[in-house]
Amino acid sequence: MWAFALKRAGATLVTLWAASVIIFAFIHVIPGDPIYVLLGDTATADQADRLRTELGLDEPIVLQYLQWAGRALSGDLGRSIFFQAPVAAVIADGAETSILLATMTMVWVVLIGVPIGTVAAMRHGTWLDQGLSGVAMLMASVPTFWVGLYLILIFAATLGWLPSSGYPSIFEGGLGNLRYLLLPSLTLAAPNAALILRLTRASMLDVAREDYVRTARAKGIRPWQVVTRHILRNALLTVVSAFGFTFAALMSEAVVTETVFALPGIGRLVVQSILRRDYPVIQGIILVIVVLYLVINLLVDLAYRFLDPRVELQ
Amino acid sequence: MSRASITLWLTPFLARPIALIGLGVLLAMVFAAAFAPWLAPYDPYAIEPMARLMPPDATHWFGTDQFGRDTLSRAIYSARMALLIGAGVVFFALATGIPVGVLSALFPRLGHVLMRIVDVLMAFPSLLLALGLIVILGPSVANSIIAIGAGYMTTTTRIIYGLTLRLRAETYVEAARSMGSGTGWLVFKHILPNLISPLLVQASFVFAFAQLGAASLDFLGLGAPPDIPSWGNMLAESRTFITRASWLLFFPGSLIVLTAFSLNLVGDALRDRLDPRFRDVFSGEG
Amino acid sequence: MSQTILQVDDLRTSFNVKRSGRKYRVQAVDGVSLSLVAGEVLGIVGESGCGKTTVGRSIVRLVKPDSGLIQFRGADVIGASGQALRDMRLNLRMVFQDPYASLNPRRSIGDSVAEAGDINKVFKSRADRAARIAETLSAVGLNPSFATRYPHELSGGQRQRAGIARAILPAPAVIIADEPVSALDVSVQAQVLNLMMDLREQLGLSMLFISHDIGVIGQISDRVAVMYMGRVVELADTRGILDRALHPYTQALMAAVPKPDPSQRIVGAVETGEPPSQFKRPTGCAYAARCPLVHSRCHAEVPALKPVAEGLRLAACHAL
Amino acid sequence: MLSVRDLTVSIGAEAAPVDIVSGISFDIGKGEILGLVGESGCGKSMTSLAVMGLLPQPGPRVRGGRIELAGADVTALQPWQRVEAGHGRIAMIFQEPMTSLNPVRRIGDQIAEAVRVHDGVSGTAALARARELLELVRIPDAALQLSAYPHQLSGGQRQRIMIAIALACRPQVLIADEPTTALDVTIQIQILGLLRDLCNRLDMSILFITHDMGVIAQLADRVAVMYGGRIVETADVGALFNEPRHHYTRGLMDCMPARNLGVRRLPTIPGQAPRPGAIRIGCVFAPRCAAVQDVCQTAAPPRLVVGQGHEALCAFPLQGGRPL
Amino acid sequence: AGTLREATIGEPPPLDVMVTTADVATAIGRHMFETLYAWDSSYKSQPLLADSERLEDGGKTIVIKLREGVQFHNGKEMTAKDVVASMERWGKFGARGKLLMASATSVEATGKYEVTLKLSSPNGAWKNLVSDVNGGLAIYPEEIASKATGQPIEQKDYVGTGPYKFKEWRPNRYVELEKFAGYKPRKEKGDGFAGARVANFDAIRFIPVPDVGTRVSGVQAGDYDYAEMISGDLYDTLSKDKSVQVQRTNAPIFGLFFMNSKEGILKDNYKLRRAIQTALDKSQALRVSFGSKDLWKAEGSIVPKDTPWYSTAGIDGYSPHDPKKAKEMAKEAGYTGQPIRLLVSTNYQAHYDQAAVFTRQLADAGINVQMNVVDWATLIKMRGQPEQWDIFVTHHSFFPDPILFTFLNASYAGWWDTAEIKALRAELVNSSDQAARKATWDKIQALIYEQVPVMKVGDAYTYDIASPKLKGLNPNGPAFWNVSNK
Ligand SMILES: Nc1ncnc2c1ncn2[C@@H]1O[C@H](COP(=O)(O)OP(=O)(O)OP(=O)(O)O)[C@@H](O)[C@H]1O
Ligand SMILES: Nc1ncnc2c1ncn2[C@@H]1O[C@H](COP(=O)(O)OP(=O)(O)OP(=O)(O)O)[C@@H](O)[C@H]1O
Ligand SMILES: [Mg+2]
Ligand SMILES: [Mg+2]
Repeated sequence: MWAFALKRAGATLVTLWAASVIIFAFIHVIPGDPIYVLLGDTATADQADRLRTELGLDEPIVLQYLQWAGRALSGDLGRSIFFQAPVAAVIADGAETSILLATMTMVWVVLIGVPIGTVAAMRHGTWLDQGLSGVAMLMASVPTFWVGLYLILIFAATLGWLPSSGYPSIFEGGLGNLRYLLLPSLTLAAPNAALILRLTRASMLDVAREDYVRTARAKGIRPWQVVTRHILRNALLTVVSAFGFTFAALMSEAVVTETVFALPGIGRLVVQSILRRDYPVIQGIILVIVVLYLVINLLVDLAYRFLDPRVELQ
Repeated sequence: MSRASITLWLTPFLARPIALIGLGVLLAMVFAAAFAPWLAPYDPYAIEPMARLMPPDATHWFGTDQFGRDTLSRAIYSARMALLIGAGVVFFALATGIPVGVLSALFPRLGHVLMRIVDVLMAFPSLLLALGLIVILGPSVANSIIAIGAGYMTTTTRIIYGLTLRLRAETYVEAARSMGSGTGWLVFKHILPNLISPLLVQASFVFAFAQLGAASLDFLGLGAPPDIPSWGNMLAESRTFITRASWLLFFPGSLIVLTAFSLNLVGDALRDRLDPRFRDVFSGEG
Repeated sequence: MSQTILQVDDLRTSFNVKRSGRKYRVQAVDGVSLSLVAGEVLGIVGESGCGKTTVGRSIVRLVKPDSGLIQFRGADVIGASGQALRDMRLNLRMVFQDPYASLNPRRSIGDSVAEAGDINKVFKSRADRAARIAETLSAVGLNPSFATRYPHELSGGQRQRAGIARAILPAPAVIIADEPVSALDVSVQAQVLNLMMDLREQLGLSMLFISHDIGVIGQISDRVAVMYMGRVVELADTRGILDRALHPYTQALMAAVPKPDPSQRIVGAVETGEPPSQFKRPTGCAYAARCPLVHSRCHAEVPALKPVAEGLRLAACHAL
Repeated sequence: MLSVRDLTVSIGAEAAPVDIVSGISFDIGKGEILGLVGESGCGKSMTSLAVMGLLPQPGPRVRGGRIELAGADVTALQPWQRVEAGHGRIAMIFQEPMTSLNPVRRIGDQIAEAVRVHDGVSGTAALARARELLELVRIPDAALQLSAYPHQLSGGQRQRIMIAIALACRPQVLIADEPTTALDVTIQIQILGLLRDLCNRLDMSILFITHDMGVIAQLADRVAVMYGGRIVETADVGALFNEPRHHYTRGLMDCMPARNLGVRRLPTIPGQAPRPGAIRIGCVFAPRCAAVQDVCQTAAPPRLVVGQGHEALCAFPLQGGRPL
Repeated sequence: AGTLREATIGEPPPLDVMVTTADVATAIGRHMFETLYAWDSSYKSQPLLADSERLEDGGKTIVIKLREGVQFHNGKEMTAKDVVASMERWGKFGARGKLLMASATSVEATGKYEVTLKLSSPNGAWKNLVSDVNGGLAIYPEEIASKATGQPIEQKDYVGTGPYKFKEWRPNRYVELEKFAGYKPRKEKGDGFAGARVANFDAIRFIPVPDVGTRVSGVQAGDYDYAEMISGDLYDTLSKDKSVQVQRTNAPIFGLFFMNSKEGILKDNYKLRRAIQTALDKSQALRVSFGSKDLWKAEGSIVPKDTPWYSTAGIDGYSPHDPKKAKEMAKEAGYTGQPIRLLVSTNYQAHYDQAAVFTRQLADAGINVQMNVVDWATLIKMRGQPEQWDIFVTHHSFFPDPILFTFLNASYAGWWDTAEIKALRAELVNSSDQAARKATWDKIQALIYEQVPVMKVGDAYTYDIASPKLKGLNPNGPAFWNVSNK
């Protein structure tokens, strides 16, 4: 298992390096300039030039990359141009929000997607199945921000049950602050739960056609035992391997959700940083997201290997 | 297409009234896009600041927006943008995904390298990729298409790669190779024809999700230039009026949902029509 | 003696396979030598996974052998290119086991049958092409109108006929038939076997006929090669094998064939042992683990295929 | 032990059903092996699944007839309902040993699961029984193999596991649907030997389904020949092979290569098997029959007794016969 | 008591108010940093850190007496040395420092509490220049100011004299200031930014909430106490909404459409520029971008009414909305339908709305405008490249002295630097006589309507919303001293 993890880690590093080059190149073709964002509209040209030099933004790209990469190797992601603070600290703070949001969302996704998908599959072909699948498809077709805006309007502004926006850290306000993430995580979960629901249903139906399910039925065990012991576990193999995918989708949609709910997460941070051309932060965040993605995929693989004995841990 | 194959394609729809409705909605959309100038009661660009934010009534069925433009007319014209974005994204995703996916599957060494790059790109959240591209290229319809398409290029490539790997192992492909067929022959006579149906399904889903992607970009202010009528723009521009003029959010929002929903329904029906062998290739996908 | 049309010498082919995350090298074909005389049918039998198909695929260049020599009419096959290669491709043709999988569902029967001609540009005109397709379809007992049909409209037997039609257009010299009748029912199997024998006579074809069914092999072939784990363990004329197998493996194989005669029941009377693993190849004779005649030498030394007993028979066994 | 009467399995709409098995009847006595042979698609598997109560849902359904297990009517019951009703002593093994075992569960658990249902024991007792069963089907190192996963076993071993699972049901009747078709002849002969042995030792009845006449000849006591969804001939194995009376059976016998050694051309049955539901009146075999008469095209053939325990579904059987 | 939570329109850049002119930074920074003078609610400069001043040498020497006993957040007392160091940095690196300090010959501490600034020529705007925090002369402790360069100072150096002091900055979350116990308010009553400043809250938290809808619902739901920059169309609704109170600012901002005077089709083509302005109906654009009639005014005078700088010179040309005449004028100007590139960003909805309306109106006059919509950072970069655009859109906040207007700065994009304006500019700066300066300004405004280096859209009054519990809101803009809970 360790050898496997090490090998994967090696491949991950190569991917990371490739990603870092892509990110860096990508970011520096973005037109625009962080200087005026810092100084405001009315700053004078020579004031801007001076600051640009002081921040080292007028050096050749390759040199900037090498410096950045060199420091990144030792764990230093540089300083944010905009915040004048270490990128790592800026990201770490945003990461708390985003990781909690992603986790809560995944919990919803699993809690909603898997059981309902299972029910739909078990009632395959009935109106219940069609209804559930239809609703799922509808959920997958709704723009996230639209859902978010209405949720805020209903549950925060009108009913006042939940906070409308923002998220104070649980380390400062206790676990109760998780209520701030309730609406955002539900918003974010809706389309993804729908996809997992449909995936669960589809793979349950696929597995239900397998010969070994027939074998199980022939033994005389009860239908629900057939489902729980034989169908579900095999069906979840497919579902689990889709989690990596879902995570990437989540990161995309989180950008919008965090903007709508004014959450201090890395999704909003990256959009804002792109808009203000805070290069070190963009680089850092994308790198972190890539790492997270790779880690999640690694976990998915490990889980897969754990669930499926055919894939042995070497 | 022969009559037989037309019926073959239609059966999944006939068997499912709801999919038929989806098809109907899409046809209506195409109709609206094609005949927008005749269908729209007003010029979608005409500004009438004295009649801004009027609620729906007999003259303006969908009300007017903050410029006093007719929401219904803009909604009708937006069908054009929806089709353009959808078709553009599908085209972009396929035009890049097919060559990369097919060639990677046929030439394993090249494929190894290309697919790793695709893997790296997949790690980038697609919306961020799109955002970055838009900021680089500047907001325009074409650039929205490229930016959203870039996200779907990777997934499409993966699917095509997977399908082609399977097709490559088919006995009939092997038979053709044993007769000395070149890559071109394989691709055009054996692989592409067999990719058509799964790609049609993939296309319908990409088409659907491109709508949502475009709406998100519009929401973030980085989509098509805001004067161009598109449902996403209409939503984004009017989102502050959620309490003041809710019709401005309701109509375009519903149209996005309806379109994406219909496309998903159609995609679903098409998928059921497909050879079950291809089922699980999609199961990683939305 | 008539002229050798296809000669295979010491052919070795291996694959990299991944099992449970570990890489293995499977020696699918491990030094096979064969020769096919013009007009003859050489049968190859053996257990599943013993390398029969791989021999066939190596000959038509679907896999690249590690080493060895393949000659068609005295010319090298493995290294051929250009016109020589095209020539060989038209002359060395394959019929596949699964009549369902071997035809592209999206191409008409006519297009599939004419494929070799299209690829190698042998048709003079559209009319010529249509004529050749019709002629070939008739030759395999299909109505020429089948040319415009699609595979899903055909029965299994008809598809296999189409598969054979594809192999014989334009006239090849050698057909490599990889279990062409295994997927068919007995009654259909008989029709297809008859067809192949007819074609052999009419067209003077030579055939490498691969099967795991001794009954079918006995019916169609002149000589038989018995393979075990990538090697030929016995090679003899068909009657010889059927009447008196020499190699212990051939004997076991023959003994295990269920005879369609209730009065000759063998069930419970034969012990055949477990099949070997593809991944752990034993040193020495691969059959040693199952062999009743095994002795110490068998574990140490790979037996060579050598002439034994009467006439032209060859076998690879230390005990003979 | 098992008695099937007029079993009809259909697909398609309720109003316009297509019969894929039409009105077949057979009995299997205690300790007897009944071979069911027929070409691909003639309805063998559908028959066996119907008998087991395992027809896939939605899809084919039993439209008529009666299935009795040791005198009890089990026609409409699924296996678990049979177990509940106390008629669960019937089991089945399938053609594909590779896919018929759950890949993610240990084989010990998979056997023990069946033991639990049928013996009402659990935990170690069930596992102990599972071990016994493995020994019964002659798996070496049975104790060790309990914790193996299916993919770690060879095809022959897996088919033995399938048999062990079936035996865990302490079946009076075992249905085997082409259990050896996917195996090499050398393994096939061992599995056949095992089945014969178990049948003798446990006094089990077996419905053995295959399309291989050789296998039938080696194993069955009696044989039913199926064609186009009907049983066209039933006989003791010796009688069937020596004196086939239905024209179809005769044709099958003749076209086997093993019976034609040295013959230049194999005899064949012209034409091809009908699609299910394609022939609704007359004899299903009429279009291919060498001895076809006008009446065969229009009237359903009678079931005639043609010898001791030997019946044929033919108006004009070889050597004649008399009505039932 | 307690914490006041304000929803800001975005994350602020570093709070070094001397170098940045970003509004968000100013709004936070003014609670920490103070200037020598400050504007009252009618935008007159009143002493804040200064006590009194004395002009000598015909206005060329300015002697400022400082308040005694003013404490920095670090406990040190503020003296003339700190002011001198701050002035020096401001002159060198401050965003608006050049305007005053370019003509400075010396700055000296002429006493513990006295600073003397010597200028080469008098500067009539000096008091206004040192009254604004935005890019202005905030007083930092000497040791910090003297070290500081053009780079924004670091957070640990956020040391000022204001009623609130810096507590922490959680990037992406909030900036928090806390009450400064050592603050001694002035005796005068608080008025605008001037007078006594009393910190009633223990802390203020500035939380970035970019989406305006979220800001509104946040205040309605009680998650924020105050939210700035709400869209005009919600004004009427929110005015009636019991769950919020609205606070309109007392000084307008105004949109500006800059013409490229350096390159392209509009360079020196005053006739065409006037044709463009003739085609426009600015009230339409204002209505679309600001909604409620209470929030905007189609005002041709560049400085609003009721101020000393109000002028009617040239304002006939402000918003004639005469497409026919515009067409003719354009034709005379030799215009034949060439595309005119309008650079605008969507970061400010109003910019975009106004551009869209104008584009439409110009199309009616046969003037072909092509909008190039980019994001703000791109716009700022592009507007520096004269070959990229013909018109770009921005806005200007109110300033009580025209000297600070960007269009008077020849190096500001647009580059209006004709001989005429050069002369008038010098006149405006180098005089300290108010009447003479007003006369110059009239001439400048007339010139603006003649040469059209820039078009003013109109006056817009932004408004903020607050929890109904708050009282004492500042009409000059968000400033939370003297604000308390009811
Ligand atoms: N493309 C391949 N990649 C990896 N391994 C292969 C490949 N083709 C064949 N093998 C392996 O080589 C060995 C021989 O295979 P081959 O198909 O030649 O056997 P065969 O005798 O034709 O068997 P069967 O009777 O089952 O068709 C097997 O172990 C098989 O797993
Ligand atoms: N789920 C189903 N729905 C509809 N038709 C079916 C279904 N399953 C099988 N059939 C049809 O029923 C007929 C009988 O099938 P069955 O599987 O019983 O044949 P078989 O005799 O077992 O054939 P084989 O030897 O190929 O296993 C076939 O024509 C088949 O096409
Ligand atoms: Mg093979
Ligand atoms: Mg079957």
